[in-house]
Amino acid sequence: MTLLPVPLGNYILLSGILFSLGVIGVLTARNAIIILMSVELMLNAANLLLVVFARVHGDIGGQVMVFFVLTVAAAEAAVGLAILVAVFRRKGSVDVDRLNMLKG
Amino acid sequence: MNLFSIAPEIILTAGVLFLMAWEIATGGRKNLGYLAALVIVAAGVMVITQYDRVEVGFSGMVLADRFGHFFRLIIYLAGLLATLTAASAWHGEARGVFGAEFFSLLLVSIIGMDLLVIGANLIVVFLGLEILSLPLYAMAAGRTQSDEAVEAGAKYFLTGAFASGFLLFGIALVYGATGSFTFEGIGNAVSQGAQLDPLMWVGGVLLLIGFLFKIAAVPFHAWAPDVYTGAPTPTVAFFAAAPKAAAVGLLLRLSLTALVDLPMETVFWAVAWLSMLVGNLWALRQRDLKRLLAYSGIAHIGYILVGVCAKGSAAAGAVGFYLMGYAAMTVGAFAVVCAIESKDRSTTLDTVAGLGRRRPAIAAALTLFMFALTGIPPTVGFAGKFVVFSEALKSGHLGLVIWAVMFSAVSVYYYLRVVVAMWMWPADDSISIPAGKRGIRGYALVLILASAITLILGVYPQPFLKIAAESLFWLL
Amino acid sequence: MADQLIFWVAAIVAIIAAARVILLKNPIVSVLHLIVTLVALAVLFLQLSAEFIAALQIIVYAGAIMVLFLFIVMLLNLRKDEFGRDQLPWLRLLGTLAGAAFLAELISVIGGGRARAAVLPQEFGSVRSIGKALFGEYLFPFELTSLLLLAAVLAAVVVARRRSPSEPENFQPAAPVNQAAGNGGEA
Amino acid sequence: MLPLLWTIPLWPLLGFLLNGFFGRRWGKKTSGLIGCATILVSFLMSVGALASLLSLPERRYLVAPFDWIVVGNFHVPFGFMLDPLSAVMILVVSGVGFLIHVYSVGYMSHDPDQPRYFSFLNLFVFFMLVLVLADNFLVMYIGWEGVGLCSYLLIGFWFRRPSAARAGMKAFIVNRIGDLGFSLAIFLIFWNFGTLSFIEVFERAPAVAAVSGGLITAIGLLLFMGATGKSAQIPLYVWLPDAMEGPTPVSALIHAATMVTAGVYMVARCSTLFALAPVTLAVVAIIGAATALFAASMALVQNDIKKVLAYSTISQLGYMFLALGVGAFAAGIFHLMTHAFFKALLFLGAGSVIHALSDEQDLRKMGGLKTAMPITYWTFLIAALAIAGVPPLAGFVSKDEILWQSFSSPIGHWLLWLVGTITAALTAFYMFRLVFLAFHGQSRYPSTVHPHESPGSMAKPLIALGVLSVIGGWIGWPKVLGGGSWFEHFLAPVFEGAEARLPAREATHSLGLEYGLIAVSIAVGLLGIGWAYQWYVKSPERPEHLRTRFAGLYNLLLNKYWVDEIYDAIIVRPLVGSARFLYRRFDLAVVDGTANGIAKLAQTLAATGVRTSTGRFRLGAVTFAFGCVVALGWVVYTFLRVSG
Repeated sequence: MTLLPVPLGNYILLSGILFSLGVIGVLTARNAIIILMSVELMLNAANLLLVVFARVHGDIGGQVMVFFVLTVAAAEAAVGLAILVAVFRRKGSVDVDRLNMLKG
Repeated sequence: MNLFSIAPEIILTAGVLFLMAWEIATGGRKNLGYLAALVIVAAGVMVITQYDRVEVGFSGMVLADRFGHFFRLIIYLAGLLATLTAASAWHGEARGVFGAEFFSLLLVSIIGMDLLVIGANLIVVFLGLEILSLPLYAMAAGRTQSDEAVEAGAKYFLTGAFASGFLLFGIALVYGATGSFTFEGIGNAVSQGAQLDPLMWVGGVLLLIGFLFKIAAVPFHAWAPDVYTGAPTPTVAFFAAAPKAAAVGLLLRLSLTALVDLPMETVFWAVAWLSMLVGNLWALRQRDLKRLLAYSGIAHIGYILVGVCAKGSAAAGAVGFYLMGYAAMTVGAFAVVCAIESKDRSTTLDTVAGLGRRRPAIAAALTLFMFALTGIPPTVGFAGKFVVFSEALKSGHLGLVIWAVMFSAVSVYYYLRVVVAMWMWPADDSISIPAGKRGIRGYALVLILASAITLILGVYPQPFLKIAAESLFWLL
Repeated sequence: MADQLIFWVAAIVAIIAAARVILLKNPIVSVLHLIVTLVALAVLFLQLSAEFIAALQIIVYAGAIMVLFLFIVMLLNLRKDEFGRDQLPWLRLLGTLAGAAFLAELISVIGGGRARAAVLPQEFGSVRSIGKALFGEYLFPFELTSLLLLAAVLAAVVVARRRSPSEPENFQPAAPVNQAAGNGGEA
Repeated sequence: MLPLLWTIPLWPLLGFLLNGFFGRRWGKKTSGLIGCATILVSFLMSVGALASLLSLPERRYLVAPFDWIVVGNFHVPFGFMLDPLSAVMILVVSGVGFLIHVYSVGYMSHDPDQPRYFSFLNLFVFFMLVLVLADNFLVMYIGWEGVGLCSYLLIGFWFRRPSAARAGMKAFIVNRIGDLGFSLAIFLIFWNFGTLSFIEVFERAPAVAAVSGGLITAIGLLLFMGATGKSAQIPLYVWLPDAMEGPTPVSALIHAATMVTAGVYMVARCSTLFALAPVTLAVVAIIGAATALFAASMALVQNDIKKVLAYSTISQLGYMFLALGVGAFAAGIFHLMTHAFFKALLFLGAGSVIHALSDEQDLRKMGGLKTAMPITYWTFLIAALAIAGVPPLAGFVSKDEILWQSFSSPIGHWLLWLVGTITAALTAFYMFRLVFLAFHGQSRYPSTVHPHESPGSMAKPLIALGVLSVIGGWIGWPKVLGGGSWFEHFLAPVFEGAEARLPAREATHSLGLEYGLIAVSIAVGLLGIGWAYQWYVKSPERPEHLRTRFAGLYNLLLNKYWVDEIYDAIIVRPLVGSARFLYRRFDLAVVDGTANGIAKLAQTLAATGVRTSTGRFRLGAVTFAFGCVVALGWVVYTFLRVSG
């Protein structure tokens, strides 16, 4: 048995804080691009956990998963930004509060 | 490797490439939809030929068992109906709103759904979810001439990305608690003590939420009505049923294998309870058909989750059966909307007023679908509800079933209002129903198919129930 | 001891930068702060024997994906004064509350674990070991990424493509939500 | 014969399919022919089935063409059961149904939508036959929902009239309230018995009742709730008078002879369950008696010829429930049968009159039709005499049996008898008021109208039903009057299980009393007729005089106690309230306001709830996040509870 640099709880705490910051960002930001960045924060919080647990379990799978998450993040960013550009073309803004035609 | 385990997916991938090549080669878009439908049928035939086989592939990443086969077939059914709807909708247009991309995206998305139901590993499932979602975002926003579509796509994407953040965090926590991504490994770890680990609980809950979002269960549903209203109708026909079938399939597999020792019914219970309430009540005030069907979809997810709550293989069979019928009746209803809609107006009750006289065949089909969604015998809506609710009763969810029956009764009002409008309201002649005989006739295939399934599964459900029950019994 | 110091420095940097990502109004600055967070996390990854992932984090994440963000921000020429007054300020409060409650609940159940970890084989987290895993056990998901990227390309093309030559690009910004709050962005 | 039992309902289904798909192409004549022929085949097969049944010692035959639903060890066959009760029902349904189909050929000859009409009518008969032949609750429920659907389609048949469309909607909605009860009852039965087969449920019922009597009571009440919807009893009767918007033969078939009796049939079928819970029987009896009296009083003052008959139907259904409620199940079914004969006849006769007067339904614009339409007059008179309870017609026999049972049965009560007897007097009165206003006296219709006797296809069913109204009751002629009560004996095996649970019948009542009561019931009938004669033939100014003198009472009755209005206010309106549009169509006249608690909650929830879907992404995301917070909160709570 070897030791982690700091207790596991610290990592989880850090990851939780980053994740919650991401959540808060999504919930409060009006700029869709910032929302997208907040989602990246959430993904990174998860990545941290994956790497930590890969270390804890001595299993490479966790790191491989991070690799896939990176791919997913890239793909998602590409599609998401394309959509946001389309939104900007139609509405002249990426303010999510302007997305208000559909309701009820 | 065992390529057999993913043979249908290989066919679909080949189909995607073929479609793109076909468009470039011929420059024509006319028959793309029907080609895509053929690809789906080919994949379905492939599944049927290996139905009795259990194929494990790629070091256990893929588990194509009967459960997987069964849900693949439901997905193909929903996808096929939606493809035909889209093919009919865009048949007449010289330059389709989408070209090959739409059908290619649709096929890619179907592959993603397959991965949800044949994946035996959270990594595969996560990738599958993304593979199915990205095309959906684009299909929703794709008609970028329309403000509504772009708005729908943006909302869908933002909420979807948010949800996959939760899902991934859940996966990370589950991995932390169990040290494994495979369902088997997770299941073993849970039964050997991880069910006492809070990491596991939090991870499990977040994992479920990631998929509850995909099926638009309350309170993770806010995107659904807006996206259904704004996105192009053929797209909506597609994601009203197929992704839901895939996600419900995954939820069933998770709750019956990996999480079987984790008491998560409470989550399903609460979500089912809320979905029925919100779906049915909110629907009461809708005049826009697509929005009405969106809330109706939320309500139906509530009924389906009643069956997931019951947590048993027989209940899973009932849920599978319900999904089959739900695919037919919901996609059928959207196909009708598609047939009568036009670009410059939304499809409301006023649009369908007097449809019974203007287009009797289409009105009759929509009437059937409305009756089925209401749950009136002898349609599949009734048979499905009956088996799901009785399975829930067997496992003691009396209160939930009473709640469900009550709200089914409430749902009569909004479904029947459509029927009343069609047959009994005077038609507003200023509202034009897209004429072009060809246009309406193009829907004949999809409407006949959907009606036939709605009726046959309702009148003689037994063989299908048997298949469903046997396939899902495989789980345990 | 040095390990702990590195952890705390990296963690605090990451948190502060992350907070600034969501607090600052100017998206360009937000992107830059997000890059800082990513780099700080890469440091932690290094500490946890994940060299290859740390490298990827910097090359792909910070290097490629964030540049894409930066491009878009600059392309759209977003400015911080573009948004009018928030018409639903209570939503901000509610959102913050939800996030805080989420964190509190997370912490309250997931207590501090011990710092035990498995003994690692040689080369754990190196390019070679991850490459072996990717082309061995994880071959299938790896192949799936090709499909994922295909989906992304198709999706992005569909969304971003200009429809027909006759259709004008609508780059003209619409009137801002709140007239009083100032002008919209200039195209 | 019997193995083919399951094909009996299939013939009308075939008719429905043929008429539905090809009716328009093949023309009216063919569609009428198909419609009638398929029902005739069903009727002949029903007769054959009855004959075969009589030769079976156990008087019960089960056949299941296929398994309908099998999940695990739970098994519902698409099964049919022939026993004396269902035999009576299929005979009535297909027999009366056939006559009405024949009549419809003439009646609907001018309607361009005739093929659609026959296809719906055939579909209705199909579902009705499924309902009565079912051997389990689920198949019965299919028929139950199916007849409701057809009723809805046929009431709204002339959908170009807004009132017809509204009436169809009203019928469907009120029925759904009842169906809610029925479906909950089915789930409760399934939950506790693990089966839905009639035979098995009734076999296990005593054991279940021994464990939890409250459960059986709940099931019974829920079942009865379903019955009140379908059979138009208090408080769910409001749809039936409005249902008269449909074509008259439809009223005759569905809203008099068959569908509305489905509730009666269902209670009789479940007699074992009801007998195990005495409270439910009491409820059935009291509701039945109250409905009988209440509806009869409203029938007194209606001016629309079909409305009179509609209220009369409600009242007679009340009689049937009264009989069931006092444990006289056979008497209830007996009255169901005789009522089908004479009430169908009354409706068809009324249809004949309406037809002759070019769609005039107002009694005040009739009169003196006796000479112009002799066949209609005489058959109508027979039916009126039958319903008034004049011996030896069918109505006398069955009604007298009910009155006697309500008095003498150990769970009967003299008050029930009194209510029944008063109702009988009222029935005789309003029925003869109708006869005198329509057929006697001076003609009050415009001189441009020349009433004529109906064509043969309409007249022949009238005569056939007239004969049945006379002799139909003789198979149940009571013992005290020298008969054999053959009908009761025939049905006895069905009700054995229930009878065994009821207090034994002791012969404490003297023969004299029974004769006395028979005399009373005949007397009140004659009294009612005489009363009507006095008012409407001898001194027609009399009612007018009374009307002014007791204006308040008259208005109260004329407006049906304002029940429709009250219902609209407290039930209908809040329920559909959320759907504002519907409600504007539903009833403009009703004022906002008196919504009751739960319904109002639903309305408010829907209205304000929808407002919460503002389409704002941020709000949706916050909802999402709070969902997660609550879910995690549940996890935290669970762990705190475990650890502390």
